[in-house]
Amino acid sequence: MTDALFTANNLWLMICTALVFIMHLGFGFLELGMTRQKNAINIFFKNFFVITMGILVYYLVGFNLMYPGFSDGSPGILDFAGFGLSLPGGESIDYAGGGYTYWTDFLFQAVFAATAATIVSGAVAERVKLEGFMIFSLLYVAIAYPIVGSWQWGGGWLSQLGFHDFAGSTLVHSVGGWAALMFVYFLGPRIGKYQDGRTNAIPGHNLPLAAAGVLILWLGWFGFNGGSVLSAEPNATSLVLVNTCLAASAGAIVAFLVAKISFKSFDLTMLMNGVLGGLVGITAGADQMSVIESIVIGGLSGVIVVYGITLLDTVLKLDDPVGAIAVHLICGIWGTLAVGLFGDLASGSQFIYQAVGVGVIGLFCVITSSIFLLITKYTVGIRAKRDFEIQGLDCTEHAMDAYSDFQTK
Amino acid sequence: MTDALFTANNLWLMICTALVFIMHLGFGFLELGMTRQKNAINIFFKNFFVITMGILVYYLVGFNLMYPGFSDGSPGILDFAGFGLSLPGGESIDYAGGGYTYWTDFLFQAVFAATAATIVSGAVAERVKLEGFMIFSLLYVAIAYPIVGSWQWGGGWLSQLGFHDFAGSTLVHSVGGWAALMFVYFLGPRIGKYQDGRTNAIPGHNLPLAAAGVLILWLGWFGFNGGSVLSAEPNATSLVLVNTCLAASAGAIVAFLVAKISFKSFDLTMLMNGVLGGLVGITAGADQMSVIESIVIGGLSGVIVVYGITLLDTVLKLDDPVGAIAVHLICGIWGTLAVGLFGDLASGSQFIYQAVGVGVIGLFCVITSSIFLLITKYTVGIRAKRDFEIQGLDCTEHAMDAYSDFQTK
Amino acid sequence: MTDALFTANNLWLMICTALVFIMHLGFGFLELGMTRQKNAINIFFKNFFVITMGILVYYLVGFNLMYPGFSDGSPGILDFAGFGLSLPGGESIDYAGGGYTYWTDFLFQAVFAATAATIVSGAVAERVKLEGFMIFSLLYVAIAYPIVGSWQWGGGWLSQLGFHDFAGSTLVHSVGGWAALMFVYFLGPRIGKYQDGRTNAIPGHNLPLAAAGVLILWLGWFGFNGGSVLSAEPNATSLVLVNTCLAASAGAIVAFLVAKISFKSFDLTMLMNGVLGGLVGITAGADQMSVIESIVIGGLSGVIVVYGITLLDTVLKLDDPVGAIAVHLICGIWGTLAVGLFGDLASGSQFIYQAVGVGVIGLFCVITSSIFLLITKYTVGIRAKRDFEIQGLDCTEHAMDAYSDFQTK
Amino acid sequence: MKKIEAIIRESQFLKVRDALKNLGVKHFTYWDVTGVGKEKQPHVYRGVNYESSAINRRFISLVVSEDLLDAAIEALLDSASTNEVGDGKIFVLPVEKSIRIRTKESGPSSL
Amino acid sequence: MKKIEAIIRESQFLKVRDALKNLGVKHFTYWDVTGVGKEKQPHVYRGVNYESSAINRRFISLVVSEDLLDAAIEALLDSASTNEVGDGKIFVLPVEKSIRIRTKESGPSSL
Amino acid sequence: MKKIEAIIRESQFLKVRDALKNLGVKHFTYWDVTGVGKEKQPHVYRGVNYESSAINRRFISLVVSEDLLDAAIEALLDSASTNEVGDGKIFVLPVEKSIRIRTKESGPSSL
Ligand SMILES: Nc1ncnc2c1ncn2[C@@H]1O[C@H](COP(=O)(O)OP(=O)(O)O)[C@@H](O)[C@H]1O
Ligand SMILES: Nc1ncnc2c1ncn2[C@@H]1O[C@H](COP(=O)(O)OP(=O)(O)O)[C@@H](O)[C@H]1O
Ligand SMILES: Nc1ncnc2c1ncn2[C@@H]1O[C@H](COP(=O)(O)OP(=O)(O)O)[C@@H](O)[C@H]1O
Repeated sequence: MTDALFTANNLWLMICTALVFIMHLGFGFLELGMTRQKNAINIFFKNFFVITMGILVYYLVGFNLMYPGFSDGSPGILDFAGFGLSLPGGESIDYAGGGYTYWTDFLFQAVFAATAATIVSGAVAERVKLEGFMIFSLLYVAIAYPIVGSWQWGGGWLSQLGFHDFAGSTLVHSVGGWAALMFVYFLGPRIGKYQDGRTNAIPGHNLPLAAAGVLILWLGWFGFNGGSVLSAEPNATSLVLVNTCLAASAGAIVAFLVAKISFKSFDLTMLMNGVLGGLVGITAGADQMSVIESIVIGGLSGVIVVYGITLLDTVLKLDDPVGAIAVHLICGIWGTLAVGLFGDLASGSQFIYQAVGVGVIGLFCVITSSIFLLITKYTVGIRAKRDFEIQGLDCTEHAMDAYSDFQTK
Repeated sequence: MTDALFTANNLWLMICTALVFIMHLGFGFLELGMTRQKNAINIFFKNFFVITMGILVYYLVGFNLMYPGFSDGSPGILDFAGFGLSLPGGESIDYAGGGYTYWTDFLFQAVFAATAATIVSGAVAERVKLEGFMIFSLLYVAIAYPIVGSWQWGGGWLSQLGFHDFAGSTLVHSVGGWAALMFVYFLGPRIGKYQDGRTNAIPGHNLPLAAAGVLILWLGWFGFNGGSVLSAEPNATSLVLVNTCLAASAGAIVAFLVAKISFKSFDLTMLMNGVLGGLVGITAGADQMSVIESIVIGGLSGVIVVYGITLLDTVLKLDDPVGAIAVHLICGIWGTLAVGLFGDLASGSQFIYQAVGVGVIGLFCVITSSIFLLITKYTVGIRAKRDFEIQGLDCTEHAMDAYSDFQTK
Repeated sequence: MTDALFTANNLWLMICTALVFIMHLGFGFLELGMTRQKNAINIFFKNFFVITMGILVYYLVGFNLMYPGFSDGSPGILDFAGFGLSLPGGESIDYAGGGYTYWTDFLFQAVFAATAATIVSGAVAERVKLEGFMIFSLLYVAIAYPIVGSWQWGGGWLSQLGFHDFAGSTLVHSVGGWAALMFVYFLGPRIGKYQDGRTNAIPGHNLPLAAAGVLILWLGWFGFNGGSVLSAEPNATSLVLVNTCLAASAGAIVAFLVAKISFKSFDLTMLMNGVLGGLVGITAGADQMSVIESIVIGGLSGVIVVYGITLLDTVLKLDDPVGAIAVHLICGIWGTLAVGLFGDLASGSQFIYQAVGVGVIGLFCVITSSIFLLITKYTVGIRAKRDFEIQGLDCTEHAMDAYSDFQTK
Repeated sequence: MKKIEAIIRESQFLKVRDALKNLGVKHFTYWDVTGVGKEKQPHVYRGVNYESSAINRRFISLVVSEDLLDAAIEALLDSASTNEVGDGKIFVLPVEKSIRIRTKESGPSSL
Repeated sequence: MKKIEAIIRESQFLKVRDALKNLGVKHFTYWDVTGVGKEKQPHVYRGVNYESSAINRRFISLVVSEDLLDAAIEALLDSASTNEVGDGKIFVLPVEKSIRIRTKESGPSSL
Repeated sequence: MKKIEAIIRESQFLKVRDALKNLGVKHFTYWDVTGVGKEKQPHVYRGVNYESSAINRRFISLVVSEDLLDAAIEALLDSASTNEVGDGKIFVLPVEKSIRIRTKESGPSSL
């Protein structure tokens, strides 16, 4: 390992960190655009809170809970390397085989952690009580996310089992998605969403910005998946990027065609969700798949996301304004299982490992989410007052309008 | 060539790929902002379609049509290396002299290809029939763009002749621009654009987002031109970036001054087009020019783009809502010819090579566009129904509003 | 130094240049969102002017005024290496110890220079006369900014003294901030801002885009601070990024809590300013601080920025629509002084060097700004006509509406 | 024929719409306005607290025949009220003529 | 003097404007409203199909002198009609006074 | 009771609001409209110069009791005027009934 290679590797990871960071703008735009104007300030407030709190909390406890350095023979379930951060010492080039420095490692992981919480943010939009959301997401990023992470990326029991989750279809997206599901279940739907058994559409107020958000998220995925190679190794990174982009493209095309057939219109929101579904779907196995397998996985994600949204929205009556649960949870599960079905690792036993991972993590997330939600509910509360929700959270919680003085000509 | 240098080179190309990718957001914002609100969903639908379809089609046929590996002695006009992609095998470091991997090559080229189709999208906005646009752009990206590309970047006859087009003033921008021109010609103007010999302005609905789009496009050009060095060679890449930025700046300043003198107002749209004109203008020769020559080329692009838009809009009565033809076609031609007039290659014979390239490619694009347009016109049709156009394509084709519930305070 | 390391280093600086470039979109969105709709075109016009003029002028005189290559024994106050740019010759790898090429150096510095002028743009928004702003910012970027820069980064007297300003808390942010302060002082407040001793809020028209601007600025800071290491040295760069992100996060959380306590609402604008304050605050010492010190500096910036804005806005009655003075000037001063209080350099004498730098530069900026403002005032004028200001600068100076045809559904 | 102008809270709009529907009023027109009145809304912007008396309201314009007038007013009063300051107003204006553009028919049947 | 309130399709607006212009009506005021009526518009959002009876309309407010009234109504009826459900309505209201702010003149000459 | 409809310049709005306030008019409603009239505004878009006769205006709707009418008109005329073409118009319409939704009281006391 030369200095130059170390420098190039680390540089790649830093860039990927920046790209994952800017996903928070993507999430922000997506949520903003798919919700109503009266909650626009609230959306961005939540998003800013999640990214800034997320980084701080991950610094304080998350990183050392996720990468505790399980000792040999440890069951690999729970360990903690102490509060805060400190350079481990010695030549940094040895830290991760020359892939990146300690600091890069931390920051890359920190922006990932914040992502999991942001997923929740979208699903609970327009009715969650701000303080409740803050407390829940703090607990979730501080405790639930890093513990799950330690099982696999921290070298714990799941990684020893043989579970494979390249960049986090399960470890990031499903973990966020499970919390979103539980939170939505505890919260109930927005006022007016379901009436007399009917499902009402509550259209978002700024679809162009939502669309921009999706493109920014896709850009961020260059870093999300590309950085998960954990070095800049040319073949691995570039194949991962190709697989990522092909899966996103296939998801988009399939989703819009399925939507066109099912709903008889060129539905931009479904196309957008197809992109995201494809991205989440390929995330677990982007390093294992051939290009053609990536297209298949992405394309099936496009089908899954369209029907997933409809299922949640109109059958299960779980009100998720941005479709976060379908995209992150359902496609995350699909992508994780797909590693057992396609690609270099595909095998019956691999499929079982994947299913075990999905199941155990799901159970853990459901339980911890429920506990945190109960704590939050019976302290500060989780649902905004009825009046506040009707008037909009911007003027009631923030005393501010998003577009004061906006006039039409 | 060390591993480290290979890694750094490939890494640069991957980043440039990401930057070119995000140009699609730039194009989206630009088109969105310069058209009317009633077509906003349609704009982004087209843009999403182009980038996702573009990547898939370029995977399926485009790449192997553009880089068929002409055999020695081949006339270099048309060849095809088969459907899909497969790693050529052997040490990847040999693939392109250590500049990048096979996968990086594909993805970088794929996002370029989609760009050519996006150029068309802007010019035909607000009246094109969605299905017609989809079929045309599919055919164009699958067939016309890669064949032209093979002539030069694929090692075909133009490159053997001595034609020089560094990053695609002609191969990308003019190729897109010719299709835009022909499509606009076949389509006719938007209803209300020309009345009783008068040219009406149809102002866009969101100029701030259009301006944001231009800055994002400029950012993308760091990758578009910077990546076209095809390695991270420090001097070449950094000179290219300097030339690119100086040309864009000069284009902007000159365009706004020309517009101020001609139209007596500080016209932001012209300044924005000046940036884009400067960028397209320098694209063919960014590797050949000294900084001062880049400023001259960019500045002249600024003049050309202002008068070009006016010429097309009010004299030729070609209705191009975003000015794509003036920016991409006219400045693309200018930039290509400029390689024969300025910079290290400047010479009479070089100018002739450049003119031959411009002319033959122009002819080829006009002919293939016309064929594709005729096919499209007599199958699914190219123009939206009169009613649909008047009501807006969002509610008629997409059954959706871009800004439902947007309220003024 | 190998070629590979040189390539990686230079590549990092080029990417950082692109990131600093895109800060101009961040500034644009921030200013746009925090001002009224009737001046939206004007905002972006100023921003486009600043970045394009800035690059050109920095090419013409700025770079060689800032990096004149003071001869040994020179007092290091003023020198000029001539107009334009030319490759210094010799092996480029020697140019800066393999950190970057001559061209990269120029472009990185050029986008920095434009930043200083953009800071002014926000503070004077909604009432400045366009021509006056153009002339002032041209003079400031051409003369004031590079002279100050030469004292420290150009190897002049301040650097010899021992002043430390890593990435420009003072050299960029305060230099911009002082000009903003003086310009605001000369201009006076917007009509309607202060009435009968009362301070009126003039809410911005698009806070979601303002929030997006802040996230884009933060992204840009990865390059602003990361690039100021002037190589891609893994440990230094990654520590700088960690410090930068932690300071921003701490600034945000502290600012919103302070605002919540003081003003009883979850004030998104203050949270956003907390992010920016934290970023400016850590800029001077991002290379010197431990992570915990960065959090402290960022957190205190969060306090400072909230009270700073209130002080300027309601006590000093300096009308700064975007809070540029509090963010860039006050937090810039704080960050610079903090280098004497925290981190590896902290010492009494260091604190004095820092204070000397802050003081002398402040004086110089105040004087040059005043001179340039007087020149501008008595030639083209600095304040827009009363009528123009009331009607809005878009329709009076630009004859254009930002959102023509925007309709509410 | 009379024209009813009702200035109501946006948040009551759905209730009002349904109340009118139940009454058989199938046609009306509305838009968003700013109301200045007794209700004040606290605002904070960049640390400046202020009370704005300019509140978002919805303006409903509805032309009804004489015989429906009282029922429509009743329905509006019921559905638009929250009993808190700021509930709004109803005004009744005379209308001399009403024409349906499509059929050119005029009079009460055109409503 | 009478006030004409016309609720028309946005897509007919240019024709209406020109028709009024030809008639010599140089002044009027308009804004965008939402109309609830017989016309329905199909919508799809994230897979949920729904019909919205809330349609974009343009509201024209125009005060004319008695003698121009019939011609103005005629012009509106002609230019605003597409003969499909949703063409809108015209209402006529009495106006008691009209004043031009600039000159303070009142009566028909101020229109 | 009378309804005053005033179409004014946006830029005069604050003056108008204060003038009404001084008069004791605490309630009114306004929205933004487009006015077609004598005033023209020069526009340039992508190099095409055009004059638009469609100008942004603010529409004030205000119901007052008979005795306040003249004072209110006076106040509006004063505060809305700039003496340049485009100052706008004031129209007065009869109102038959006024009801405050919250209290259901009607008549002048409800204004
Ligand atoms: N005389 C009036 N003319 C026009 N609009 C009025 C008038 N009185 C009230 N309004 C409208 O009704 C709204 C509600 O009035 P407000 O005084 O806040 O409530 P309340 O009727 O409960 O006292 C006001 O914001 C204003 O838009
Ligand atoms: N009585 C009314 N009061 C107020 N607005 C009305 C009334 N009747 C119709 N409108 C307006 O006219 C529009 C067109 O009416 P609609 O029933 O759709 O068409 P048609 O007149 O062809 O039957 C409605 O959307 C509504 O805005
Ligand atoms: N008869 C009318 N009906 C409706 N609106 C009118 C009428 N006359 C004038 N207006 C409104 O008043 C505005 C100002 O009129 P304009 O002719 O420009 O000014 P001035 O009154 O100074 O001649 C117009 O833009 C229009 O909105």
